[in-house]
Amino acid sequence: MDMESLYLTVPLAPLVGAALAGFTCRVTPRWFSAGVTILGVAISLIASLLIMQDVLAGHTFYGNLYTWATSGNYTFSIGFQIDTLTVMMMCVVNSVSLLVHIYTIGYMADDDGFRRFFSYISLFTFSMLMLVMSNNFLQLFFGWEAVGLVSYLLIGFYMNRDTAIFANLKAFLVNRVGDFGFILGIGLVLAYFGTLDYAEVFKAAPSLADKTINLWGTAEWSLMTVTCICLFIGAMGKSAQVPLHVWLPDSMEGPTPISALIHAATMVTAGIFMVARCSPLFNLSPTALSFILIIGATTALFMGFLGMIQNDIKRIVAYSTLSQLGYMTVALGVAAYPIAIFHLMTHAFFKALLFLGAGSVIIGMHHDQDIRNMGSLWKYMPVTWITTLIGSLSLIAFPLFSGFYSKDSIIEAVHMSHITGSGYALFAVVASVFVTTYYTMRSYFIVFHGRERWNDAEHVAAAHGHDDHGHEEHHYGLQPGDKPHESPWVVTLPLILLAIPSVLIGYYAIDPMLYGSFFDGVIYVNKAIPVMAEMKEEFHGSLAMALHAVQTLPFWLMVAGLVVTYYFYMVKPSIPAALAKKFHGIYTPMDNKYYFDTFNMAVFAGGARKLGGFLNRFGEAALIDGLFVNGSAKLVGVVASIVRHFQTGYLYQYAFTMIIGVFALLTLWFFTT
Amino acid sequence: MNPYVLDLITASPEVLVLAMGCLILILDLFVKDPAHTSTFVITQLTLVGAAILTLFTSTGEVVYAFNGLYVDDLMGDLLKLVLYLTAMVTLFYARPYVLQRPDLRRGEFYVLVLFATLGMMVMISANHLLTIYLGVELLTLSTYALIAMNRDSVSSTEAAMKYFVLGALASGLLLYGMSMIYGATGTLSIPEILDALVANAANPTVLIFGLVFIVSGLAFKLGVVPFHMWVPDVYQGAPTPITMLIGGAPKLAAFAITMRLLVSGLLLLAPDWQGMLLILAVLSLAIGNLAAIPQTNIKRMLAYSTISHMGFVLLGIVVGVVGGDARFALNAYSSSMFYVVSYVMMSVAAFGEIILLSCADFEADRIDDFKGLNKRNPWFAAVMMMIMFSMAGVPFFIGFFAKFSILQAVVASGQIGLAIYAVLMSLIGAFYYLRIVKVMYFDEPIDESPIEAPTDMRVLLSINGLAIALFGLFPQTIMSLCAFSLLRSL
Amino acid sequence: MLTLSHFLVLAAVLFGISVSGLFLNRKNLIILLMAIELMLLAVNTNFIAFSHFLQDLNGQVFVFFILAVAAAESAIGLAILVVLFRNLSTIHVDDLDRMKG
Amino acid sequence: MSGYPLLSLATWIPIVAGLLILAVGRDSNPGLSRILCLIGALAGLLITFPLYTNFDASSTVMQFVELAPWITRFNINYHLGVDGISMPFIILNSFITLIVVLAGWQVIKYKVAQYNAAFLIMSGLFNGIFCALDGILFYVFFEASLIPMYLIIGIWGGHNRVYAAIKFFLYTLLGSLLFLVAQLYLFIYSGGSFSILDWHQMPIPMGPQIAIFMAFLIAFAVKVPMWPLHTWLPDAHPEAPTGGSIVLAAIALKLGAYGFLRFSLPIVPDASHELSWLMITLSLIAVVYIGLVALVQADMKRLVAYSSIAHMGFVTLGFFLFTPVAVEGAIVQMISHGFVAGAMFYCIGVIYDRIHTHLIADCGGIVYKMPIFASFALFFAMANAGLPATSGFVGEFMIILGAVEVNFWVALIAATSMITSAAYTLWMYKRVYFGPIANHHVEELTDANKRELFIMTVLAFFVLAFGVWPEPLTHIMHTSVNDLLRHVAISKLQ
Amino acid sequence: MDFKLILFYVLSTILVGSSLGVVAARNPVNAAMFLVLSFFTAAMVWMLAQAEFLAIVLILVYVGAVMVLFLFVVMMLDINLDRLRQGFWSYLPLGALIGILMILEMSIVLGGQHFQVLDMPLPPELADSSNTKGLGLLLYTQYTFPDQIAAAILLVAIIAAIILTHRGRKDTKRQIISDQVAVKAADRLRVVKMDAVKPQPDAPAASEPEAGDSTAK
Repeated sequence: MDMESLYLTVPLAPLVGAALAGFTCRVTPRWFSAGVTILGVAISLIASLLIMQDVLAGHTFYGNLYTWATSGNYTFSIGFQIDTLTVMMMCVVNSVSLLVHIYTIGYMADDDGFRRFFSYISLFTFSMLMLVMSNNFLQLFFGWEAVGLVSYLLIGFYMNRDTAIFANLKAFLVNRVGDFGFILGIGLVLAYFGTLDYAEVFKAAPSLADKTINLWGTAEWSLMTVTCICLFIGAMGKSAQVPLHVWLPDSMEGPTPISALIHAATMVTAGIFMVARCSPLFNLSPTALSFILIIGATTALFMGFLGMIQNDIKRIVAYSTLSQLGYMTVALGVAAYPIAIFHLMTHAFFKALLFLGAGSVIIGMHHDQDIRNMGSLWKYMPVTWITTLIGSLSLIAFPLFSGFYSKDSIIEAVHMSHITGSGYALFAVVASVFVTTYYTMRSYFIVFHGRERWNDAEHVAAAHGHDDHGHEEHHYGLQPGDKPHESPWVVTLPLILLAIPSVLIGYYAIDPMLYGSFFDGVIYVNKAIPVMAEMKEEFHGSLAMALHAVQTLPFWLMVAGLVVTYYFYMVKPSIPAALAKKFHGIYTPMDNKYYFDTFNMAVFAGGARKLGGFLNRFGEAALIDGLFVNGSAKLVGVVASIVRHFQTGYLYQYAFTMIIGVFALLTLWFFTT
Repeated sequence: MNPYVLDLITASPEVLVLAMGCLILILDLFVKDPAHTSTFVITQLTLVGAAILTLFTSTGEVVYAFNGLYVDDLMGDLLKLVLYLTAMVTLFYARPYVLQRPDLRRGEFYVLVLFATLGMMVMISANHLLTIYLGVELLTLSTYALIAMNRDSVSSTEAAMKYFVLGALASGLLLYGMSMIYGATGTLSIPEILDALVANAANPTVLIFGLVFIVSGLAFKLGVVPFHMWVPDVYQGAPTPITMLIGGAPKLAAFAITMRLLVSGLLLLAPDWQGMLLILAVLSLAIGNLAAIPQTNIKRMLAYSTISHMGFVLLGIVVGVVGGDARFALNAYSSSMFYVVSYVMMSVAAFGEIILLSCADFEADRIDDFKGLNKRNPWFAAVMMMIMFSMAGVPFFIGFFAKFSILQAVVASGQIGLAIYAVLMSLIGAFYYLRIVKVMYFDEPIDESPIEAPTDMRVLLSINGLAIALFGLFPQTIMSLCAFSLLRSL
Repeated sequence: MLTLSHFLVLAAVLFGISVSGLFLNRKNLIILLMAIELMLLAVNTNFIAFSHFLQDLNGQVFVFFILAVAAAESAIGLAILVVLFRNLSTIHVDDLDRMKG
Repeated sequence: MSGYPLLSLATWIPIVAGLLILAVGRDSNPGLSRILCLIGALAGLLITFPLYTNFDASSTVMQFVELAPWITRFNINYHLGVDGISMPFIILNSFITLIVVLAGWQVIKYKVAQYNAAFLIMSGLFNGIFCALDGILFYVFFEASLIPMYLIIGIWGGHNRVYAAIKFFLYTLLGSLLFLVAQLYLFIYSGGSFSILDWHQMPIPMGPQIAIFMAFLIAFAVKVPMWPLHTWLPDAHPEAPTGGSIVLAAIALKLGAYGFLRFSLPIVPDASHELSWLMITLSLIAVVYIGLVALVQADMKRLVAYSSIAHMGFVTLGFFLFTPVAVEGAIVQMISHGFVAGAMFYCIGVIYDRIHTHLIADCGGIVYKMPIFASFALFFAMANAGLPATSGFVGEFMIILGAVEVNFWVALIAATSMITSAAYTLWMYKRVYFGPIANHHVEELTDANKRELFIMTVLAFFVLAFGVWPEPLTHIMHTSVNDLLRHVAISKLQ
Repeated sequence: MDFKLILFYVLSTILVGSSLGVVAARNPVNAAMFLVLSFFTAAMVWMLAQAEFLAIVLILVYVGAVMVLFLFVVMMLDINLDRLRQGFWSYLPLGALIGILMILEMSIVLGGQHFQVLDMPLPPELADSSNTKGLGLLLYTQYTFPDQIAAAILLVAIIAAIILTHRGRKDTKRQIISDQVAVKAADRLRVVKMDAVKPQPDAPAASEPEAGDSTAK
């Protein structure tokens, strides 16, 4: 088997699996859909690993599969670019996907949409692979929107739940706002580079570095800045950066496995991937980088805050994801693309682990997601407990865990950077360390430790109440007397398998990925922003970095977070509520997610509908149809009825008219000319 | 040979129709058949004979007879042939209607129709003001009688009275105009009038004074605003076959005398009569189309539609001479002629449809009577639809090419604004034609009974409808004939 | 000196009176018919005057035919009037209003 | 090249078949009409295949030309021919006709013969429009095609059908009559030629160019329809039967856009350039304003109708950017819209056949009762929202790319359709298909039957195929579009 | 001012006055009498223009025949004279205005300078010329064709007058053969399909639509 067939196998195997499972979902047994899709993804993973080996041996690939369309001087192709970045993403996507597939067998065991679900996630895998393997912007956009589609389908998986079908529409539309910018960015690329192929664009980029375009009045804008900001707007949508982050928390309406796969590990990082892939362009625009940096820092800090007050186990992880995506964006902003990708990878593993762990808890709690109903689960769900703990430690950047290496590198990179906004970014990312620790460990302590709260009368009643009007939906919460139970092996196995990289991969991968030659020739670093080079000088091995960490502020912030959280939730649980009450001036906006949703619903959704309604009533019905169309018809009708009244039926009037006619003609011809 | 005999040969169609008219009047006394079938057959044969004679006496040249009172040219021959055909078709359509009404079911009906035809023939062949006048009177007197023949109907007699008074007024106007022309040029013969004008022997003021009256009289015959007032009432009140007779063939004759008087005789006054007719045309297009909209009686609606169609015909006539340049005249006049011919074809078919739906004591002249025709008889609904779309000027029907040729003449004369005005008016017009189609196709029938009509009428009406479609696909023949005949005549 | 204009103006006045009669008289159909006769009289006067001043008999021939036709016309007019009267029992011009609009 | 008069056959086979059905079809035997109609439609479709296979994509001249004198008095010729721009539409039209025949197979029970005949005749007339190279021949087909559509809306339409049908007819007639005057002007100006190709070569001063352009504009803008001459469409669609809506959206709207390409651009290029700001403005208004209006529609068909207007706004936008990628994108958008809008209306029709409503409020939760159908519907909805890998994406993408080249802000405003089209389409989808089951009518729904599945599968196939690989489509139009743009770039002023 | 002119003015005055009388008369008999007077004076005016034959014909045909016919009809119809007298004057102003304006306009044109060429005094009478003979010659040679047509017109008038006014006596009973022949079986006997058992006592209403199907007018 030659390599090109192998490349093709990677996306096609999941596609075939998805098609087989999807088109036959009404006739085949459950094991078939699960089996065929898992097989597809497994093949894809194996192929990816083989390719990885090949790529590490130095065999990259850049070529077109077929010509999608030609037009004017442009040729649009579908093709692959196989290099280290691609292959790393392929492996991450495929491995997380495979584990999620397996996990799903357990998680969705009693769901009617079992087969449909498998089809969707395989389709997602295909789309994501197409996205990362693309060698041009067009195909990137294909994958970009295709993952959005599957995300839409999966968030709205429970189609009768109003919140779910609201959330998926919202997710799609917010993503579309991002794509709106993205397609303009692509348009600018095509307009000024004449091609959408990465290689040609990147090659030509330096020559256009100083090109300016005239957008408004006489002000000249740097082409690169405009292009990069447009492209980044796309990334903001997909990677949920403020203010386009609003869809991600709501996307938790989808089943947990896809929250892990799509809304944590892979799809949301597409934006990060894209910016890293386009590093030759972004390097040329410090302005755009600053923009990215500020957006990322804001996301990292302020979304983290929101995580601190959530009670839904998945939403906590979701806000954490937002915050971590902010971290990655910050890394991009300081042109430390490899670090962003590095964090992307570690985050993929530990965040997937956390989500799947949360899912396991949710299974154990019979689809009750409120952490206030949980407690002391460590007794009942040991595997979940341990793996979640590992994930949490990784997330809070506990030294030696993979999260530590990536996140600490980001903080270090920001520290080294001097571009506009880096001061603010440094503050944000450092403060975020504490915040991250707080919400992570808060969730961990409440769920796995403390009192067993699921029997509290209040909550049971609440759960019941929910049950009464929602009995057609999922089973919700534990019945009185039930105990949480550990999940089946198909659920715990992926947890264990994910826990391993969550611990180890940072330690082993940091050297080659950040400071080795792994991304040479793939990701270009701006010579003017020598962050990576400076960091390389200070890097003396993974262990040394961990040891060095204890002397740094972030470490102590993390420790402080741990202590505070322990005190708040294990020692004196009344404090948080009291604080919330005392600082309600801060708490209320946070509880309302800074009013982003309120604002969007009122201004954009409501505004568009109001405007539409106004145009429909006034513009369409009243003005065009009423006044012009029916108005002229009415006018004709009125004139017609007036005209017909001249025909009175009286003979003398007829004769009179004729004579008037003659008289008028006579007068006209004799007395006016 | 005796020149008088030659004259008689040239005018043999008229001779035949006149003689047969008298003969049938006598023969009919001996017809016992209450349906007067033999009278009907002989009348039709007379028309066939006249057609044959017209064809055989046609030389393709302009031949004068009776001391220049009569002219036989290609335009006349063509119009006459259409006239015979129209009269025959009219008689066929009229027959079932007539048979159901005792007042109309008499031999004199056919005689009067023949005399009306003769009147039109005389008009078409007129080369002298007197001949024009006599032709007009023969036609109108016959039609007065025909309308009033349905003598127990208040509407018919009222229509006859109105038509009579207004017709007489119009004759008076025409005569007054003729007297002025006579006074100004000293002659009554059309070619001599032209000669006098060319010789600049006539006083232009007096000429134009007469012209105003002549134009008014012609306008009455064509039925254009403001000399149109008789049209709706007479169309509505007259028995349907008579409406068909009034609405169809006389337009050919009116066109012919317009050509003879204005073009053959008074061409040098073209700027003046074009201006006058332009005003009339513009008014006709507006008022005809507008007033048709609120009508509930289909005959009345068709009357207003006729007014607007005649407005279109006039458009062709008014753009013949542009700034003293008659280059496009032939094109313009032949367009008008084509329009008239196709209008007659459509108009006869439309009234045929009304007769088709009517029965013994049911006139079927309300628009509502066409409701659900598609359910009762899809084929005749389709025929009516073709007629309506043709009248609205939608292709592939002959009405489109009629409007097309007029419009191209208008555009050729450089009067784009006029063309736009005309199309906007025909847009308004399309509304009421669409309404008929709507009533036939979209509404439920009031009366579910199938349509009873004799086979000959069904076949003929079908052929008529198909002709509208076929000549819409291949209008070339008629167009070329019109152009060619005018070329050889004027 | 008697000139052509004398005749023409006389005819015009007659014509005007008769035409005015057509629309001024709203009551009696018979008078309408008479007004028509008057109108033709005016036209005939025109023709005769022209004929005389042009020394051309053709105009008089025309008048001859107009007279004949006018006679026929009044016969038919009166016949229609009679038929109408039988239907309506009136010859009031205002009553002829079945059809309008 | 084939020796057969393929274009004549493509035009007249459906018409003759339609007339035949009218002749032999009886209300008592609807099956016969249906079979005959299917045969006619199939024959019509098959005859168009050689057009594609024998087409020479590298040639700029008209192909499959047929030329015969028709009305010599006015130098009107029966002149047919296709280039890379018009050829796809003939195939599309023949294909859509087949779909429509199948769509009405069991659904139409009243006057089956007339229904089928109307569609076949209309199909033939549409083919005639696309291949006519003589102005009057074009016009004749253009206007005659109003008649069957008028009848289809009026006879088989909803309760407000009469208003809709008459509005449709008069609106369109308004445009076409001015078009006729413009043609006559060109006829006179060119010294007596109605040949479109002659007009293409004819120099015209600026003043007349502007006037002619405006006349063309009104004619085609009504048909497209462009804001503000669009209001007939949202009335016509809800009242038309499913088949009528499909043809209206898939083919009829394309006639106007095609007219721009065949008439406005090449005949009056200078005016087109001069007034491109106007066209772009109107197109952008269509995209934004209509998108917002679509958002609040309560009737599914009205909503899709407005969405059609917005999508056609993209088409006109593409034309008047004068770049190859935009113009080709616009043509692709037209083809794609044929499939997608047709499919959208078909889906609404499937629901309508079952519960006799197309109000959004009367639906809800259909996905539970008709899961397969809902999947197809979602696919088409996504295509309508311009999702990549569906044909709906290709055109919009190319047009936006083309717009960026010309003016960034135009592209920016156009690209808002990415958001609005997704908003109105998916919001409608959400309310109709998702959520709790709305009422007992929905409760009683059954999933799509084999015939419906077949139709949707075929449509979905093309939507997907042209999304994944539009090259076969763009390939055939390259030469013609480039030639057109080269032609348009040369001033006709003397 | 010569005698002819004086005569013309006198006659014209009478003519105009009597024609005004025709138009304004309330009683149709009076109108007819005014018209007779108009014809007489007009005949005399024609004499002034040397149209003797036509003047005679006018009196013979019009006064002798046509006016008699008019009077005959006036007498025959039982006209309500009271109603006829109403409301003449209320419409007068506008109508009269238009009429007078028109007369003025025509007179200005005709009485002006436009007929200068022809505006010579009356040609002298030629002693040996005969107006009647001249007319006769023309009529029977050059104008044969109009003769025939005029004959046809008179024939039409005869036919019209007869078919319009002639009716059989109303009190005689006679067969109308045509009606008997034209009768159809359906007019005499209609087989009404009815259910064997009437569903409701008020069923006759159900057969009404069938009976009334051809009377919808």
